[in-house]
Amino acid sequence: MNDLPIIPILATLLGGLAFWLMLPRGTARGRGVGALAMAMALGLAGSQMPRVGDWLDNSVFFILAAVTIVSAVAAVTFRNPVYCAIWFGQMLLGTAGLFLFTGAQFLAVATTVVYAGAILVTFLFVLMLAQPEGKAAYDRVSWEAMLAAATGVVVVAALSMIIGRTFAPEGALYPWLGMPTSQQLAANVLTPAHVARLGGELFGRYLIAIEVAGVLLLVALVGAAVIIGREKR
Amino acid sequence: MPDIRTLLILIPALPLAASLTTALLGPRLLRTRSHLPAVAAIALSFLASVLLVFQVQRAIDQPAAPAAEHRAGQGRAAQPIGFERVYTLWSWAQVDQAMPWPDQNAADTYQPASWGNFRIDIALRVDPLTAAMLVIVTCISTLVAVYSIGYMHDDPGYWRFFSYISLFVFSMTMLVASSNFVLLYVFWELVGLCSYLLIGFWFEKPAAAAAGKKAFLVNRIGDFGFALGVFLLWTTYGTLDFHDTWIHFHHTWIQTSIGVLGQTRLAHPEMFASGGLATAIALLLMLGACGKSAQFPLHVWLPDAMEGPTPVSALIHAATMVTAGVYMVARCMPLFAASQTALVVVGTLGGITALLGAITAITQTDLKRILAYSTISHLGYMFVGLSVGTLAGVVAGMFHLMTHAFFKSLLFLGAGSVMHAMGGVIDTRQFGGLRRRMPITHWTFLIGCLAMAGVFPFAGFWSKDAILLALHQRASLGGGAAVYQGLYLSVMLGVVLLAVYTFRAFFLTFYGPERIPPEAGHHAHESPITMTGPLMLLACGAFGLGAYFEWTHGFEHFLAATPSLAYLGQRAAEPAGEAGAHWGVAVLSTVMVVIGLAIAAVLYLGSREQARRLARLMNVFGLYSLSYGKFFFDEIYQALIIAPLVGLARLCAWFDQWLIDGLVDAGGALPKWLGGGFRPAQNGLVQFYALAMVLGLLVLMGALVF
Amino acid sequence: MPYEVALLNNYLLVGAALFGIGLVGFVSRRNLIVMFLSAEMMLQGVSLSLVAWGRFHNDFGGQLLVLFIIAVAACEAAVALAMITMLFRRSGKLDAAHWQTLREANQPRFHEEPLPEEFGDQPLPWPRLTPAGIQPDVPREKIDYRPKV
Amino acid sequence: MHLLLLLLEPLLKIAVVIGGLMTAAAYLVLVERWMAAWMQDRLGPNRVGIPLTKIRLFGLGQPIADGVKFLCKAEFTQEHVDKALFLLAPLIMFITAMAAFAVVPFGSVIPPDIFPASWGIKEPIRLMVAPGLDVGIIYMFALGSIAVYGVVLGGWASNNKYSFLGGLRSSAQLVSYELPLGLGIVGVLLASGSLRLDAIIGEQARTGVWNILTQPLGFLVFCVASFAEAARLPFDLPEAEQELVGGYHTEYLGIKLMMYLVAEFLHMVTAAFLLVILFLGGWHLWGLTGAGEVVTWPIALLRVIVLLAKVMGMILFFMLCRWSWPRFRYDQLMDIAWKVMIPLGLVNLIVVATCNEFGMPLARWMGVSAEWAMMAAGWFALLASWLVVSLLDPTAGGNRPRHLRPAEAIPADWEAQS
Repeated sequence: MNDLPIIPILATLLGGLAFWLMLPRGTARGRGVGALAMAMALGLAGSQMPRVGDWLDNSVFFILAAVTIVSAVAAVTFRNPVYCAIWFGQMLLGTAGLFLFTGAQFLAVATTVVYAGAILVTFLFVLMLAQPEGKAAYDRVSWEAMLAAATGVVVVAALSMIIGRTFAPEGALYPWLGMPTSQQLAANVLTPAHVARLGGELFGRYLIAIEVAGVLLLVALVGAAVIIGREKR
Repeated sequence: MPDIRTLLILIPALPLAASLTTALLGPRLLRTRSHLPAVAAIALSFLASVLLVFQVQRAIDQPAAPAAEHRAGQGRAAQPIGFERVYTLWSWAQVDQAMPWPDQNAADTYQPASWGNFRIDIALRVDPLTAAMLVIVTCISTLVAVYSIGYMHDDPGYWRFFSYISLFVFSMTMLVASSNFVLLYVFWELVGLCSYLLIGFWFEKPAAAAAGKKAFLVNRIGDFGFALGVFLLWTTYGTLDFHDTWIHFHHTWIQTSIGVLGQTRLAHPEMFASGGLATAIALLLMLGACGKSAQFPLHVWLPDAMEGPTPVSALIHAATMVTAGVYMVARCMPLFAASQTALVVVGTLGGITALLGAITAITQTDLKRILAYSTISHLGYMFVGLSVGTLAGVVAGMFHLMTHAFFKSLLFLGAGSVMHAMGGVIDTRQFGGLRRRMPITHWTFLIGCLAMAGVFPFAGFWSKDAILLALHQRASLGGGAAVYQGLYLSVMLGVVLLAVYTFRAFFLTFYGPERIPPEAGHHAHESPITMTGPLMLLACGAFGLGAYFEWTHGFEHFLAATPSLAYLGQRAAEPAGEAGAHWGVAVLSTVMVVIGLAIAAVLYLGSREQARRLARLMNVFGLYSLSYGKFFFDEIYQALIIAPLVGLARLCAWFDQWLIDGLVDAGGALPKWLGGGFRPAQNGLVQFYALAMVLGLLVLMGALVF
Repeated sequence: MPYEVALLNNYLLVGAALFGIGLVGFVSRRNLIVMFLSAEMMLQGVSLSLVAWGRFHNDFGGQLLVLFIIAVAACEAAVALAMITMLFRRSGKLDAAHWQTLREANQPRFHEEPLPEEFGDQPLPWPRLTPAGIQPDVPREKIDYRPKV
Repeated sequence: MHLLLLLLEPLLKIAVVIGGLMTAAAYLVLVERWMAAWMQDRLGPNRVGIPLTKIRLFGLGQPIADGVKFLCKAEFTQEHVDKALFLLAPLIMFITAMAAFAVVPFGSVIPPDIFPASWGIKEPIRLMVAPGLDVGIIYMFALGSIAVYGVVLGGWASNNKYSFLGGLRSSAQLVSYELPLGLGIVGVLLASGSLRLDAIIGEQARTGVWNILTQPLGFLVFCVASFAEAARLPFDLPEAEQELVGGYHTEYLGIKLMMYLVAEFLHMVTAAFLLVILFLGGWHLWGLTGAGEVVTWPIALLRVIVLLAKVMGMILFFMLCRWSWPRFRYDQLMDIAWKVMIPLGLVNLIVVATCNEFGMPLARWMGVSAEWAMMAAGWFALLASWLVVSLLDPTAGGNRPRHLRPAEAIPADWEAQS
């Protein structure tokens, strides 16, 4: 039993506990403890993650990842929906940063533009519809906070386990996963003419898909208009 | 002149097209013009039938067709005799080797290799029998359709009526033109359907609806027998085609199948089944004929069918559809001829029916019902004629069928005319002395009565005489001669009754003091030309047709060219027509008719006091009640068949409701009860559903991990 | 661990974490808008994994798939916000648990525990200004009442 | 050493850009005030010079004095505001406004030969902060859409009706005008085939045809939309002083207010840069700057000067407009976006796409070179669209207040009905 991964298990359990403490439960007790526990859990988890490249790469990645995860946790656990939206926006920015870090420039900006627009509208909805101070009971009390946190932890643990098995050194799956060399990468996904290549792929291999996506957008637009319009009668 | 094939297709196709057109366009577009397509199509159909008869006549007169020459000498096919043409339009169904070769019959090497191939072709045939039937059917139909224009003119279901009538004409023409038993059965049912629809034409009227239902149900019994007969035919002969099937292969005609009534089999009578099997087939077919043609045990539906519109009674329930049974027996004569027992049974049934109908008709007061019983009686005559089993007998039966079609539809249409004038009243006790008000109806009705009673020289005389003669001849031969002697006597007796009830109805309606029921209103006058015109035309037919054909022997010669009948004529030793016997029969029957006429005149032309007295006298033995009560068939059936069946049905219903349904309900309650356990999961909370999804996902992931 | 593998590993882990967090948010939060945001967060987690895999396989397919995810998310946002608006118009609140109409007939409604007193709906005070004259004769609660800005 | 150099170059650039921009913003305020004074026929600020002396220097000390005043104001946060967001909002605004300049080229390149050889610089240095970003223009868009948050959050966090109204107005306006802004750009992107701003300039320099010549309609749409995006008069509804007492920054003061104001000015500067780069040829000037990648240092300097001069001209144009038009009404604002600018942008896009696809056959048919054909098509499209728009006049409908007829009037119990 020596090879039992103590630290990941501890991080997972701690994270679940922290999550439960932080979720709105109708009381403010334990939220600070929860935040502290969450920070510890994230730190433990981060300490177990492999390093990427030199110290600059490492720090950029881990900062972005931390921002993303912390914002995500905050977006879910804050009681005031306005803050939820703000945190969510920051989570998106963190994600965009991660995209940028892995070379998906276009996605980074596209995510920002689209989600900023979409979330802005959502945000306005929050401002106009929600009780802005987070006073509403449904913002104060979650549905089965403990069950939800436990489920989330189990899901994350299972996913991490699968990922860990895939990339474990003894499993050594990656040698035959066909890893590209850095030259190959630079010629393809990390090419300087990023947008041109992406556009070429999009309007070449995925032409039908993009047409269908366009139709889908149109349908969604019409559907939204119909849903809203019908209620006015 | 169009060729035979075109004509043969046109004859049913035109009414079908008219029926569909009227059905689709009638309610909105045509309305009061709904008769146009129907009348036009049926009239054209009639024209085509007449042309067809001429074509057939010409083909008979000419030497055998070249195609037939090619066929000659192939296999066991004999030199074709008579005239027949079969046109296969398309194949409806085909199952090869549907029935295995019967081993015990292996010695029979006549069967071609295609034995047991179940195939249904939409095959139309024409031979003289068919051609004659087509002309009769379409002729009467045309006249009745024209008559209906006047008779039905303000009915709300005007378009519906003409759609049905066209559909009926289509079905009937297809029935007589079809060339295998399956098609025959299909159209047999279809005319039954038309009959049902038309009897219940005024379906709001409970009596009409009930009558339609009764006709349908009684016919089902007959059709059941018919279907069994067809099955038996299939297992016996391995085919259901009437005709031999030939295919053209490498410039030679090859016989692939020997039809039930095909030339090959006709030429070799030993190929027909014999003994009990033949009797069974014939009697089962006869059961079907009994149902359709209202013969003795199954005749009860026809009087009730008079609830339908009078043109329908005239066309379907007097002239055409009810003769389908006669046609079928005539068509299958070789099958009947294979069993003497069957022929005797047919004759006995016919004789019983003839007397029964006649006796019942004497006391009825409803004009249409008198005619209905008379129809039953005449159909009985036809079967008696057919039962003789010789060419002369069959021709006599068919001849009577034709003349009867004319005079009976004439009488029905006359009755309809009276009914029209009397505002729907048809009870002879409520009106009388109409001869001055309705002269044309009166005179045409008189001609119809004379023809029906068989007064020289009207049509009925000749056909009835032919039947009597055929019976007389048969009775002089061996093999059931006693039965035929009895039949001869009973028909002779029937002739008296026939004259009595015919003229009773006539006198009651048109003589005596003039009485008009209050319902008549302003209608009490002669009918319009669309009604009287057909009456007059039919009167001409009823007057002259019999004499014409008797003198020219045209009908006899024409029919004798039908292959099956031709072989019948060839085979049976036709007794030489003794002129003395012929004259004796004719004179005797005329005397009988005169007696009957005199009785009717004495009883009903005067004060009718004698009639009442006679009725009381007869009733001493309950005879009058027996006749008036139609031999209480309905009541007997009610007690013997319907009541036990209803009891059984109640039992079944109880069983179904409590035991079967109970089981089914239990089966339904189980999932409900089980589902109750899962109900809390359906709590409407989106979060809960999402959680459930995640749990499912976890299960999947667990399967992936472990 | 090689650089690319480590990168993929870390991205997948972050993606899984985002997915899980979004999941928890979706399951536990009752505010419709927050639930919607949580759903989007799960999509982001998936997108992150896709991009990482795309890079690992040196293929643009991952990025393009994320592009389609964005398109679908936009559709989702349109329809979801329309529906949220409609639901809000009907019930006056954004509570997902309020909409239990599709539950089985004999199932009880979601039971809402009453909130502790200290979280009750307390009015926000107006800024206290120096009185500039005679105080109006209005009850104090009315002056302070301020349901929404 | 390498890594440090790698960091040093962008850091240096960032420092220069931030410093320059801050200064520029401050002095642009002065310029604007002078401009306003000039247009209103008065003197404007001309007094502040060197403190404690009588030297006025045409009022050039004014921005410094303003800055000092802002910095020295009492940092007062109201009790009723949402404190975190109240602070966050101007920060977002300011940061995004600054960050947008990361992809803006301030010239073309600095040739490596002017540095001492010991520094080991082989490649020419591009005069932009993030030259490797292939998505430059969309990046600016992304920042632009984030900037909206600054306005909305500020309006909401102020807990003040006017501020909130200003925030809402601004969000609607900015979201609406992002569409014509994008449509105006797409034409340029089609023509140049890249999202990089320096590539766009390079393409214009290579052909010698500025995009405004071939796509006047696009320029028009983009110009109007960038006015609206920068919330400059006549599109300054979010902060209309007469209606909203300053809009979303009503409650702000001190350094936070300064951040807002600077950010607004920076938006204008960004818009001016974009207009110049996308449509007016960037650093390119016929006969002066050349078109090649490899340049000598005087040409490099000239290019910077040309670019900045053009930008300055655009900024002056912005300021001129401010005092030339009255403010639009809100429905007119929306009508202009949705009924005029988006259709015009689509027309421009179609024209450009058609020219791109069928330009050569068209030119051959007309007997001219492809550039002339595109120019003809573009100006024809502009004239035709202008005719159509002025004839149909989609914004004319709502110019009068609508009086509800009794049948249309809202019933008293509408609330019960709904």
